[in-house]
Amino acid sequence: MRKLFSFHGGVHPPTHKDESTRSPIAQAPLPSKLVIPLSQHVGNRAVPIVQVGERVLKGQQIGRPEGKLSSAVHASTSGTVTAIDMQLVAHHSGLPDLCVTIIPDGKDEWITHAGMDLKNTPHSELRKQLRNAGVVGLGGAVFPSDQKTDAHHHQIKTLVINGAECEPYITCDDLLMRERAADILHGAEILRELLHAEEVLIGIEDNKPEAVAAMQFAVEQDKHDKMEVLSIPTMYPSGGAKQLIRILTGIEVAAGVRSTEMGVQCFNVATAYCVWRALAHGEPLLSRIVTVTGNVTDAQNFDVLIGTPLDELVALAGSKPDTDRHIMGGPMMGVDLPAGTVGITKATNCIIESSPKLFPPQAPALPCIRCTRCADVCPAELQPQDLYWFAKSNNFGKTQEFHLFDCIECGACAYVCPSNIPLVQYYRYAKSEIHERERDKKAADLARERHEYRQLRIERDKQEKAEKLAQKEREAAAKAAQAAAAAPVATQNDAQQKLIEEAIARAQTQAAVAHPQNTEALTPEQSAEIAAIEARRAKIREMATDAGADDEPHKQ
Amino acid sequence: MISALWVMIGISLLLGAVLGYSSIKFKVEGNPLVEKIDAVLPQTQCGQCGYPGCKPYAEAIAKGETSINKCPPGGEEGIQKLADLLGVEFQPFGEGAAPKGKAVAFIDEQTCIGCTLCIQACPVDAIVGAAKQMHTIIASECTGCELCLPPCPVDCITMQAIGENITNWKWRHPVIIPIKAAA
Amino acid sequence: MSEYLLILVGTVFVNNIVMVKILGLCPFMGVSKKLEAAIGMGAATTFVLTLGSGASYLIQHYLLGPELAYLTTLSFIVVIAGIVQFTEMAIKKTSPDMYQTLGIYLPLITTNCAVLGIPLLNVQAKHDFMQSLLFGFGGAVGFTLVMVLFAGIRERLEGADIPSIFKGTAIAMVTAGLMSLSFMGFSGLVK
Amino acid sequence: MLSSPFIAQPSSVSQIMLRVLLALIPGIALYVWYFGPAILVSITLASITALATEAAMLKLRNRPIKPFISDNTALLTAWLLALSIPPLAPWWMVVVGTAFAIAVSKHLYGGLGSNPFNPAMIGYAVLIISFPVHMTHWLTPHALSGVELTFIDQLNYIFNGVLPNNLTLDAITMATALDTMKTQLHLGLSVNDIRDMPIYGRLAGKGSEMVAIGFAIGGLYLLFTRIITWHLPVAYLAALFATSGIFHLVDPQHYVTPLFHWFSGAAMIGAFFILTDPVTSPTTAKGKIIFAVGAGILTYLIRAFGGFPDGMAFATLLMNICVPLIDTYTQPKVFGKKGGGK
Repeated sequence: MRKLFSFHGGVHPPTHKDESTRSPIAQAPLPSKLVIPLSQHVGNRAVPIVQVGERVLKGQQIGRPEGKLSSAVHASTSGTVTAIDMQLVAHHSGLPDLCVTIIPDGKDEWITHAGMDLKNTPHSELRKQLRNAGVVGLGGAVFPSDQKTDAHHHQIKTLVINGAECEPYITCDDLLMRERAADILHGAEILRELLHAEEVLIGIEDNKPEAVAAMQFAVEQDKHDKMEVLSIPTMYPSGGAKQLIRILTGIEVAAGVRSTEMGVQCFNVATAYCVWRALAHGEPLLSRIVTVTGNVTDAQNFDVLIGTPLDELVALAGSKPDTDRHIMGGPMMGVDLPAGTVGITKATNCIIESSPKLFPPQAPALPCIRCTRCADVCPAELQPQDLYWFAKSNNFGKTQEFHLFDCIECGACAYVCPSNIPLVQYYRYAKSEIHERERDKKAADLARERHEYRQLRIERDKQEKAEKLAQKEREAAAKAAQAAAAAPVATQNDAQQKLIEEAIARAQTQAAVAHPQNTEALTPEQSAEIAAIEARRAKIREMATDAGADDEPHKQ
Repeated sequence: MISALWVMIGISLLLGAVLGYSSIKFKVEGNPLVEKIDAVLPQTQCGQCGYPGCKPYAEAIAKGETSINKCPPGGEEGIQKLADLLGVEFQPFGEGAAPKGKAVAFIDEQTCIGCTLCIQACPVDAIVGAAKQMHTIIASECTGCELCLPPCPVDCITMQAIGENITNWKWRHPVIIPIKAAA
Repeated sequence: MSEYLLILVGTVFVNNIVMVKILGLCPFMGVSKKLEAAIGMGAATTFVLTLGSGASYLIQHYLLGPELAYLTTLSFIVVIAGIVQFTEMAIKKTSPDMYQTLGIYLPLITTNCAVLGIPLLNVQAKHDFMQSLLFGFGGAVGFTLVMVLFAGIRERLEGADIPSIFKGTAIAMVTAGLMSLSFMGFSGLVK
Repeated sequence: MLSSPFIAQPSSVSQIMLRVLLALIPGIALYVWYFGPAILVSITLASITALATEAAMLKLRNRPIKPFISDNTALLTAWLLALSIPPLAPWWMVVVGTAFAIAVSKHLYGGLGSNPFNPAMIGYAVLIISFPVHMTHWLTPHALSGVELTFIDQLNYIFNGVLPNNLTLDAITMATALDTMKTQLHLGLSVNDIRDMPIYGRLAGKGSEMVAIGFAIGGLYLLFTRIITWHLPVAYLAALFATSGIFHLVDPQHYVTPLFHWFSGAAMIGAFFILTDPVTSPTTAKGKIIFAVGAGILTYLIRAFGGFPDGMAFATLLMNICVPLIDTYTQPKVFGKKGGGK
């Protein structure tokens, strides 16, 4: 049995997992409409490639990935696109984002799709297929998987498959492992191939014995000799990528360092499953397992189409009337959703129907007494009380000195704080302020560059004009000198006189040859428009002359 | 009495020699401060500080000709950074110089007559267009300095505030649930 | 040897220049807003003071002698001003940042009453050369120690929710008072 | 929009402080047992003053009073101050000390959590410097004085300074064991014959050693319920033991045994209750040890050579000054940046 390591801190919130693991995964019926956001992943938003009114098939790409870090978005079922507009999405801010709304036609008609020959397709092709199939990390980070499978010429020793699922209430990975262990392992095998990893470790918390047994059975049955299922002690946040890597391999991946540089890479079990469906069966990511639990009559897991409105999904589980808020994710890191109409996205692993009884409103916060309980539980080994102290007084330089960006926002500190201080919100506030200042700084540097280049260009133009002028004068002087040599008697002002006459002659010839504007081939309305502009110009010129006359300022 | 004079003259001559020698040895050229101040300024080149751009204002501050609270786009934080850099007291904004929200210029293409006056006025070349052709402003490059508004003869440029969208949304400073009773 | 140690401990802790003898308050209040400024000022003052007390002993002992005693203060100030000017040039050359953050307080070391006070105390206590050097150095180290600690506290108080009328120098004065109260604990430690 | 996390571990500042107050009970009980109920009077007096001052300050600053009054921090400061001054101290001394501690040392800095100095010790320092004489009138334990002052007499003395007819102040009060030790040593007596004096029990002062043991028991309770960590008390007592041990080995006649120092004066209550005030002690493990060792050494120096009988208060205040600096320079390494990555 492999030696396990431990990480600093961690808390033990009540797990509340047994409510939603009693029944198997249920297939959610086709919803009335689908609201599919185009930005469901880290990186650039997908570009819509369908028009309103167009009929789309199930699995047809409706959003093309844009730029290096992006992912595709697909129609979850066949139907007609009724709108591509700004709709409320599942985001902290409660602000709208570009979504594609599809009304399903009930046929659920697949687009033609086929699996790939995994053995001899080059890995770059496989990655392109992952990108076009919209496969992203389903653990919650939604990072495009094609980028993560590229080891950037680092030697990967261990591939970690994350089945820890340490957050309370959430059981979607647990059920997925119990019912579809074989496919997960096939996906893990493909990922191991892509990363050329030597071994695969599957970390599952020991409060999920059935899942451990199912995965163990699948490993033996399909003879995955390079894989090993490890049962790790239940503690929040052991499911964090960095924390799980530390537990299984002892390697501490610092913040800002890519885990591939340390020879490790981590994927969620659901992501491995989707990799298998996308590459072996050519099915893009259209649906995912979502736990619906909390203030509902029968909590369970559903296989839900991406884009299903929240209200309809929650109605399936029998949401009780006294629900006041919907939380996407777990109680420790979840998002307080703005409204019930938002669509389920790739990141939605759990919906908790919250009620004042289930999650009582926080007691008013008292000042921090620096009791360092938060520092004792911080998995990133930071000093949350100092970070809070500097974030509260907007001293962002100091927060960065105390490694603010190492914070994984797991919420363990706020969980144990005896003064009920919303610590994580302070850190998120500080982070977004610092991001904004960095954006401003970049814009300011760009503006300085453009300004300095403009100054340069103006100087250069001035010099060129001066040279041209000087050069012309030299020529004129030389010509004048020749003329003077030819007719020495002409005095200095005669030469000027001759110059002026020449200039007048030249001006007359030019006036003769100038022809009116190119107004021959004009369509009627173009000429009407020009007339209107001419009229307006005239009015302005006469307005300008009036302005000059009675000295009233041109513009208020 | 005389010996007292000798003593004082002796000491001062000695010190004068030491200081003269060290002032030559420790010659410091240039003043690196200007770049540091310029790095803090927001580079909108808007001239609201009374100087034709951020660099001249930085030089003026370095020379001590002007105060540090004349840059509205820099905001209160800009003044705080300048105060820390120069080790002087923080001065709030004078009246009428309070900072406005960030905005971007926008040309109404119906009324633009293509006179290029705004292109010449823009300090960061953020306006695309040519004589008698349509003009438009590159929103990402515009610093919101409003220098293009006055020269426009047909007054077709308006300032549009940058709204809050999902990418530039920020977490709010958490007001601890009403710990401060009403005053 | 133990006598020198006693002088050193005496001047750094027991009768600390700032906290017990209440000398050198203006840089103590002015420069302690930021930690690096305080450290910079402390180092500069230590350099000036050690050199100053050494030089002032030499002047007092060899140049002035008993009959010219009335010149003590005048000559000390001239020497100290010279040393401060030299330090200012050195700092301006070595680290312009420090020169900028210290700003006006660097030339103000000349007027720091501790910098003139310690040589005069040396003369009064009839210290020999080594003792006055140690007394100067100890006094300056005490000054730096207390100022750096005070800067640490003030930086932390930046984030405190202090009533608005007490923000800034007012709370600094209160803190300095309480620090001086704590330093009274040392009284009687060294005769 | 609310930010996660939406659940919290049920714990609150008032619960923690309540546990610390409970941990003080054994010490107080022994105190009453050996020295009579006078201490209870000054504890209640200090508590009332503390709460009144806190309420007044909060009113001045337009802050809601309820959450702050119920967080028991002011109570803890009051109890610690009352326990470190003589039980028969006149009432106005207790009021002045507590009011100064709460108003200036705590609320001037912004209330709970922002004060650099330990309020109880500031109160003690102010009292010992302003009223040195009153601070030496400690009660003699019953066993010694043979005089059983009734509770009414004690009340009578505290509030209007009147003693029952035949008793004089000196008969019922004495200097602390530490103070007597210091004065006798200065008179040139050796430690052995000083220890033979009636006021000394096996370890230190007759009554006060048992009270110290009471506080030690309370402290261990705090340690095991993880309200405080071991770093501060262990490092402090070790430093005190080591320094006094060295001096004792060098010259046993003039320097008392380390155990004497442990169980006399405010060493025990200091180690477990005063130093471990979370607001005014460092937050990093290394910082806590440096802070406690510094306090230990300073306590011994002031006790052995300083002008004050017990150095605990001033040692705490002096080390409180260094806390921000200690915190800045003892920041532990962050996850993944410890080098080696293994």
